[in-house]
Parts: sequence; C-alpha cells; structure tokens
Amino acid sequence: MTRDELKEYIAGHFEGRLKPLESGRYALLYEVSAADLTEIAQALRDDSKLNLNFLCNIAAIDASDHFEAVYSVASLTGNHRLDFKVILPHDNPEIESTQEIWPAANWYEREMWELYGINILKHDNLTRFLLPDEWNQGHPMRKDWDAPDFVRFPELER
Amino acid sequence: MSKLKTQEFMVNMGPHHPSTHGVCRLMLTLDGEKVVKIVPVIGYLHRAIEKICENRTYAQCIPLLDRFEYVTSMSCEYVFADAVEKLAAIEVPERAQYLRVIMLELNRIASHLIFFGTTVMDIGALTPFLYGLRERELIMDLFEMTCGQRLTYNYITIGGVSHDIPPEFIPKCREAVKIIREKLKDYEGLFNENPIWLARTKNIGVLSAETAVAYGVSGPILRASGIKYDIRKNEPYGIYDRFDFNIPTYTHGDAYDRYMVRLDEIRESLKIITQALDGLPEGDIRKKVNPFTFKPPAGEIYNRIENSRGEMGVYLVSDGTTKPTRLKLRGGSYNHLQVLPHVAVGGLVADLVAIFATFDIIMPEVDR
Amino acid sequence: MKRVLNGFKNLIKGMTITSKHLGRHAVTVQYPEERDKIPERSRGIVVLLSDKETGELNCTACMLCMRSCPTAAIRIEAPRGEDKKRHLKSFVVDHTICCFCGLCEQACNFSAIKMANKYEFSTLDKNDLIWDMHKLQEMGRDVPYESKKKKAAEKDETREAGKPKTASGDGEKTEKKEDQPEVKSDNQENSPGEVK
Amino acid sequence: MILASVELIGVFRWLYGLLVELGLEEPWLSVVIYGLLSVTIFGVLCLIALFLVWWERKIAGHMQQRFGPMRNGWHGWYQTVMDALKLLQKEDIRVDTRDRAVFFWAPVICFVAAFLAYIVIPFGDGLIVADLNIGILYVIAITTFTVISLLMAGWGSNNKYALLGGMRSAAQVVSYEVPMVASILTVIVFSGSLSMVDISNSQQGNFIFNWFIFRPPFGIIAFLTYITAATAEANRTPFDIPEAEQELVAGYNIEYSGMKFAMFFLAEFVNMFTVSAIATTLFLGGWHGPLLPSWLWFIIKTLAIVLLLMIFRWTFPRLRVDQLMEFAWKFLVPLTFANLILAGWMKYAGWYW
Repeated sequence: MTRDELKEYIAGHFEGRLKPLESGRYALLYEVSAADLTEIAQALRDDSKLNLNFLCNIAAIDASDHFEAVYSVASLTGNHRLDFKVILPHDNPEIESTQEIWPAANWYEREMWELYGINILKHDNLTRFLLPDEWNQGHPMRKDWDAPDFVRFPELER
Repeated sequence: MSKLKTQEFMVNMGPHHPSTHGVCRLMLTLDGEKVVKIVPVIGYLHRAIEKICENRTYAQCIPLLDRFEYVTSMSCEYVFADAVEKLAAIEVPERAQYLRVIMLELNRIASHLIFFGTTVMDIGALTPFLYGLRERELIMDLFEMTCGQRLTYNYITIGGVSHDIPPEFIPKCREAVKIIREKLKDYEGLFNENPIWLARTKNIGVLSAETAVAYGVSGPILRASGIKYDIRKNEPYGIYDRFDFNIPTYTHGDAYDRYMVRLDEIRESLKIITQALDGLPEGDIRKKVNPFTFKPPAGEIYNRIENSRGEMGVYLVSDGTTKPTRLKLRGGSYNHLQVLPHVAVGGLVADLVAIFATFDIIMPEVDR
Repeated sequence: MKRVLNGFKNLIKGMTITSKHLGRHAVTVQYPEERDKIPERSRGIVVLLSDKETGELNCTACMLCMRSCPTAAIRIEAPRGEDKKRHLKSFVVDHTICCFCGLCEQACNFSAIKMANKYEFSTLDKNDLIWDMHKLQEMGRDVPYESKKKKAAEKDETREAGKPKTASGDGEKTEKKEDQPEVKSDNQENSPGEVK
Repeated sequence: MILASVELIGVFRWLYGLLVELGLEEPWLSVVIYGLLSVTIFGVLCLIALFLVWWERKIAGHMQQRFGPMRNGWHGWYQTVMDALKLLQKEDIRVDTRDRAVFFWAPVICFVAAFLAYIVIPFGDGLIVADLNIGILYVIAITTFTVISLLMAGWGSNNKYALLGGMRSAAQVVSYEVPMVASILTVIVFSGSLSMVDISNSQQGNFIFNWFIFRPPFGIIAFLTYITAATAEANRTPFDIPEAEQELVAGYNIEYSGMKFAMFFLAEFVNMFTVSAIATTLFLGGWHGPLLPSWLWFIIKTLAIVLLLMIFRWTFPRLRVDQLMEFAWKFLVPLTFANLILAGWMKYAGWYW
C-alpha cells in the first residue's frame, strides 16, 4: 500500500480512533488514546488489509510536560509502515502492555518502564535489566534527571 | 528399581565467556547438558548513548553513534544522517549517495566476514576465523585509506560524506572485490558440505517464520526463516532502488540456513559494490552544513535501514534546536536476543553456542 | 555408504584447503621491526601544525575545535590581549578521553589542528597522555599538510559578523560569543540548517 | 634377574657392565639402572612435548597465515621452554572450595599416566625399556588412566564447567576405548602377538608394503578408525568436547594454574605423541624402513601422524556430545567389529597370509 492509500484506508476504517498528526513527507503518524491502545493495536494487526504484524520499535519520549510512547509498526506483506503515539500524563504514567499482540514489545516496554518510569500494566516480567539490579536513583532517561557525578564544562555549553 | 534422584543446576554463561560475543550473560538452567531455561541478562555494556546524544549537537552525535554498533559503524552513521536529512529536507549530492552505498556494502561484507569467522570458531574450527579476518582487513584498509579510521569512521556526515575517496581507492576496491569473491569458494569448500558442520548446524535452533515475525526478528535471520523481506528492496532508502541484486532466502530457519544466507549476502553485496563503482559520478561529496548551528525543523521521524544484523532504526525527535530532543536507537540484536530463549531451550549447551553464534548478536547494539 | 564416502571426501577437501595455506607466506607483519604503511589520512594522535616558514603555530585561538569536540578533550585558554585579539596561552589535548573522531580537524579553518597518522603514543603513566601546547607543536612539526589559510584569508574579506544563536551566561562565554560568528559565517550561506 | 630378561641399549648396556664390575648387586642394580632409564625417558619426552607444543603453534600459525612464535631464538624455537619456565614459577591459584586431595592428585595422575605408556614403545631397533609380552594391552590399560585424572580434576575444582568437562571426558574416553581396542585387535590378528616388538617385526621387509596399513581393506579401515578413536582419546578437535573452550571455557582444567596447568598441558601433548607412536608401531611398521636409521624412521612416521592430527585440529569444527557418542556407538563400533571379524575369518581361511 502506498502512503496515500494507507492514509485513506485508515481514515475510512479507524475514523476518530487514530487521529492523524503532522508528519512531513514520511511515514504516517497518528495519535491513540491510552485507553483503547490495545484494542487498536489488535485491530491494526488483525486487519487483513493492513496486517501490521511487525513491531519495529517502541520509543518513549519525555516532552517535559507529558510522556509519549511511539509505536512504529510495519507490515511484512504489504510494504507499508506507520507510527502511532500515545500521550501520557507526567504524573503517574500508565500504559497497557501490547505484548499479547506483538511479543517483541516485551523488552521495549520493560526498557520504557525502567528508564522512563512509565508503568506497564499486565506485563509479565517487569524487572531491571539495563540498569544495575540495586538501582534506586530514579529514571535516568527523564529530562529532569541528571547524573550525580556528571562533569560539565560550562564554557562548552551552548 | 528406584529412580536416581537428579537435580537441575544453574550455570552463568557470561558476562565473560568465550562465545557470548561481548558481555552478554545468559543464566542457564541445565538438566545435565540439556538447556531447560535461559534468562538473558543484559546491560553490561550500557553506555547511555541515547542520553548523551540529547546533550550533543547533531554533528557530535555521529562519532557517538559509531559506538552504537561498532561492527557496522557505517550503517549507524547512515541511519542517523539519513533521518536528519529527511527531517531537514537536505538533498544529498549524487556522488555522496554512491559513496555511501559503497561504504555501507563494504561494511556489510566486513560484518558478515566477522560473522563467518566467529561462528565457525564458536563451533570449533579455529583456522577459518583468521581467514575471515584476513579478508576483512582488505576492507578495513579501504576505510582507513578513505576516512582515516578502521572501526569508528565518522565518515557519513549530515549532508554527505566527510572525505572524498583517494584516487587509488577504486582499483584497490575492485581488487578486494575480486579477492573476496575468490576466497568465498574456500569458505564454501571448508564448510558447506563438511559432515561435522552439517551435523552441528542442520536442524539446530529452528526459528519458525511466525515466531520470527512476532518477535520482530529481522535481517538475515528472518530471511533464513523463509520470509523474503529486505528493507533495501521493500522500502528502498538512498539509491538502493537503482541496483540490481537478489535477496537470498532459505526456508528451514535453522543454523545452517542462517549461515548460508549471510554467505550469499556477501555475494550480493559484492554485486552492488561493482555496480556502484561503475556508476560513480563526479561532483560534490557533501552539502555544506554548519556543524555548530545546524538546526533541523521541529518534527519526528522513524528511519530504518537494513543492517547486516537486521533492521536498524532511529526514532529522532527534533524541537528545532541544535540538539536532538530524543534519539531512540533500535538494533536488530535487541529482538534477536529476546527470541533466543524460545529457540534454544530444549537443546544442548553446544547447540546454544551454535544458535547464539548464528544469530550474530553483538552486545553494544543491545545495551546501547 | 555413499553418505559416508561423500562426507569423507569433504573432510579431505577441507583439510586440503587448510594445508594449502601451510606453504603460503604470512599476511601479518612482525610489528616493531616491520610496519604496515599507514595511509596519509589515518587518524592517530592530535597535533598542532606550525607555519612552515616562521615555525609559529597556525592556531588563531578561535575555539572552534574545542567547541566541536564531543568529549571535551580539547581545552584552550586564550585571553584577549590589548589589541583585542586572542592570544593562545595554553592548548591542552587529553588523549585519554579523545575519541579520534576528527571533528576538530574538520572544524578548523586555519589548518592548525590535525590528526596525524602517528599511532605510537603509549606510556606507563596516564598523565603523560595529557599533552600541552609545546608537545603538540613538536609532534606536529613533521606532519605534512595543505594550508587552508589562503582560502580562509579570501573569505576574510566577505566576513560579516552575525549574531550568535545561543544564549550564554557568564563572562567567559560572552567573550567567546563575539568570536564565534567570525568563523561561523563562513559556512552559513549555504547552510540548510537555517531552514525553518 | 629382572634385567636379564630386558634388552638394554647402548650406554645402559655399558653402564650395566660398569656397575657389575663395581660389585653392585641385585636389587640395587635394577634400581639404579631403571632409575636412570626413567629419568632419561622422562627428559626426552618432556623435550618432545615441548617441541610438539612449539610445532603445533607454528603449524597453526602458518595455516592461518601468521608467523606463530618468532621471538625466542630462530623462529621462536625455545619459546615453549620459556613458557614452561614461566608456568613453573607462577603463583598456584587454588579455589577455597576445592576438594583438596582430589584437586592436588589429578594433574599428577594425568602426568604420570601419560609417561607410563612409554615403557613398551619401541623407539628403534632395541630402543625399548621393557619388551613386555602383553605390551599393547599394557598401553591400553595405562592410557585409560588419563580419564580418571580428568574426572578428578572436574570434580575437585568444584566448578560447574569443570564438572561438565570431566563428565564429558569420562563418557567420551570410555566410548572411544571400544572402537580403539577393536581396531588394535585387528592388528593383533594380523601379527599374532601382543608384544610391540613382535608386532613391529612382523611388518618387516618388502620395502614398505608389509606394513599393516597396506593390507586392504582391513588394514586401512583399522588405521582410519584407530586414528579417529585416538583423536578422541587425546581429546583433540574435532573430539575435544571435554575442554571445548567455546562451550565450557576450558573444561576440566578451568581452575588450574601455574605448574598444575602445565602438567595437564604437557600430558596432553605427550598423549598425542603416545597415540601417534602406537599408530606407527601398529600400522606403519614401527621402526622398520629402508635406508635411514631405525629411530629416525620411527620419529618421522610418528611426527607425520602428529601432523595429521594437527591438521585435523585446526580444520574441523567440533562435534556435539550426543553426536560424538552416536558416532562412536552407531558407526565406529559396528565398523571396527565387522572389520575385526572379517579379518579374523580371512586369516583363519588363510586367504591373505
């Protein structure tokens, strides 16, 4: 499916549930509400025309006042790809696990939980794996986190 | 007769074990020699590249990204530079495009040669490891001649490439292509029908197509499982749509197929390099971009390319300043390590080694 | 039976391939006695280049290399003299944290800093790897280079002071701020980074 | 009295005469002579083992288009001597949780067992310590001692990798003992004797075509199966699973360091020389050969087999544990026994000889 066909198809079938965001000339970007994430993810994967069966990546973003979780999914049969993001509040962010739909999500979500402190509901194995086991200094990828022993060179700041 | 009481026991394979390339640690539960459970423990090579990149300008990110997946540094640079160029709508000069393709494919071959060497070494044959590295040396020399480094190149910059190739590059590259093509016959003679090799790899670690897709497995491993998917063909980036090459695909998804796919890919890459050398135009090698003040417009993009280990991607968020807001790196090995327990459980320790080797997992890509 | 014979044949085939290499000469070299030729572009140590005639450093203390360094391995001290120009007081390169990316060389407009193709600089003491100006100059004496100075001088004419983009706080930064646009503007005409 | 039955060689024969003249009597005479003899054999074998280590490194280097050791002397000829000296003076690191006695005795047993086999190996015409009439049986019995030491090392180290290595080696050596003995028995059928000297002598004459390897098809099959089993006995690739470095890191000797490690290491190479020497005696006519002196023939033949084992090691991948067992029991054992029975029947029928 080409980009335009995909856009049309999604506008037709997922009206209102996938809100299109500005994405320039490249892959389509949509917004999904956190409540119906799993439902939409399931629909995107099982839709015979879309068949988005391949999870490329889940990226968490700290946008200072809120968190975003961006899911990049692709179809191996249809040669198309899209991204959709879930916007989460900065206080107590919670998101439902998609590992039932794409098993690959397991580690990406674990990483999100560990580095950003986004709580993953219904995840089967939320344990530390990138950070040391005894880590208790918060979530290092958040923007307000600074390494305790990080040496700065003020004259190099720009 | 009463049954003998047996007990499972735990073995830590890694973080410094000869066959867990780098610092991967696998917590194995063994029943005798049989693997009952595998828990991968990662993070020993976590260098917080993503966090550091948030405090660097776009030009300064590139040397850091070289360390993301240091076996094929060129593709790390490429995937980032390409993403930034897409965001900022920079047209890369034609010559730079060709040079990028040549370098990417040379690097893919170098990576596959390392794969060949380490895999056969993990399975026990020590000499061919050196043969693989010997041919890789030709490619490293080409890189050093062009950009001055052998491993962390900092060659592909935003807007083009940093150096033009020296005049002696093209004849030397053609010679290297010829040599590697010939040496491939040696490799095949050594292993393709060697009964010991067949016994060690045929029907070992079978990864079904469904599992592979579900776990986001990509690259040669996915193609060994029978799915003909290559981002170079299916979603062409750069100028890959101009070259004529095949996607080698096998059907069984066992260790032998994973090995064969990569050997075949070396051939295809050689083909691409020959075509690119033939078609190399004259002209500029880079669009001038000021490394200090370069600001892509605000926006976000997920860019992905086909790396020697599968899909390599970046999720880049720019807010219009000189530094990226978020740079999420995605490496193929991350998913491959995730699927490893599903493939290797039930086999022997020796099989685990063969599977780990043919998955070609390298840890910097997992830990970042 | 056929399988056994075939397997046997292939084992022999493998052995011939390895035995064939027994007679060939080694591709490696005996390192301290013989060395591979290192390409001109190879990025080894960081050196400072001096003018061929006068023997003085090419560096104009524009601080670009320091700012381009991703690991902050370069430290320059260059207070302003009475003639309002910067005078190089110290130039220190910490080779322990240098990542040999070559960005400083690319940033320099006066061919003052270069990554030479020398690679033997191991010492027993880590502190010996922090090189000061004189050491860097000595190491750079015999390094051949192509001068960008002439090119830079031509651009000097058209130079125009633009406003620096970044906000800065303390006094030292303000000093630098005045200096930055000089060189920055060199590339700015065709910089697509300005696309908004 | 004991000595009377033993053929003594050159300098020892002279020494014997000297001691008798000096009035030394039994049993002291035997003690002195045998003591000197063992020290000589021990020294020679240590030198051979050191030479083999160096040679293997050179062969591996050249095969991989490297140089191998080059620094000490011409092409590094005394590199391994220096290595051995270094290992001897290194600190002996021991694990606290080891089984003390077992940990200590394992390398000693391995080392001693490796050397004991040389009592009956004829290095040349008359160059043999004791021509036992059960020579080959003795060798089989002694070389099997190695497996006990490996098992002890695996257990004593109190390390999981070492234990796995020890277990693997026990399973492997016991399995490969069977085809090895069966192929040796074929030779015994040919020669009709268990004595190493008699076996050698029965291959004498007719240029080189009286060697047992040239008795098709049984001789050549027995030779190939013997070489295969011997590679497994000597724990070398493709059968080096007890110390498979990519799986078990170093297997049974993972916790050993310094001199104890050196003992394992040298014993391994002595074992390799043993199996090659036995192959020479059994299949390649021992010391017999035209023109050259007998000891030189023996050394040349043995080193040729060692070279073959080295090419094996540096070319082939390693087999898996279960495949190894399968290969031994499902392929080698039936083959060698069929070979043995047919050879015996042929001999009985008097068709060949």
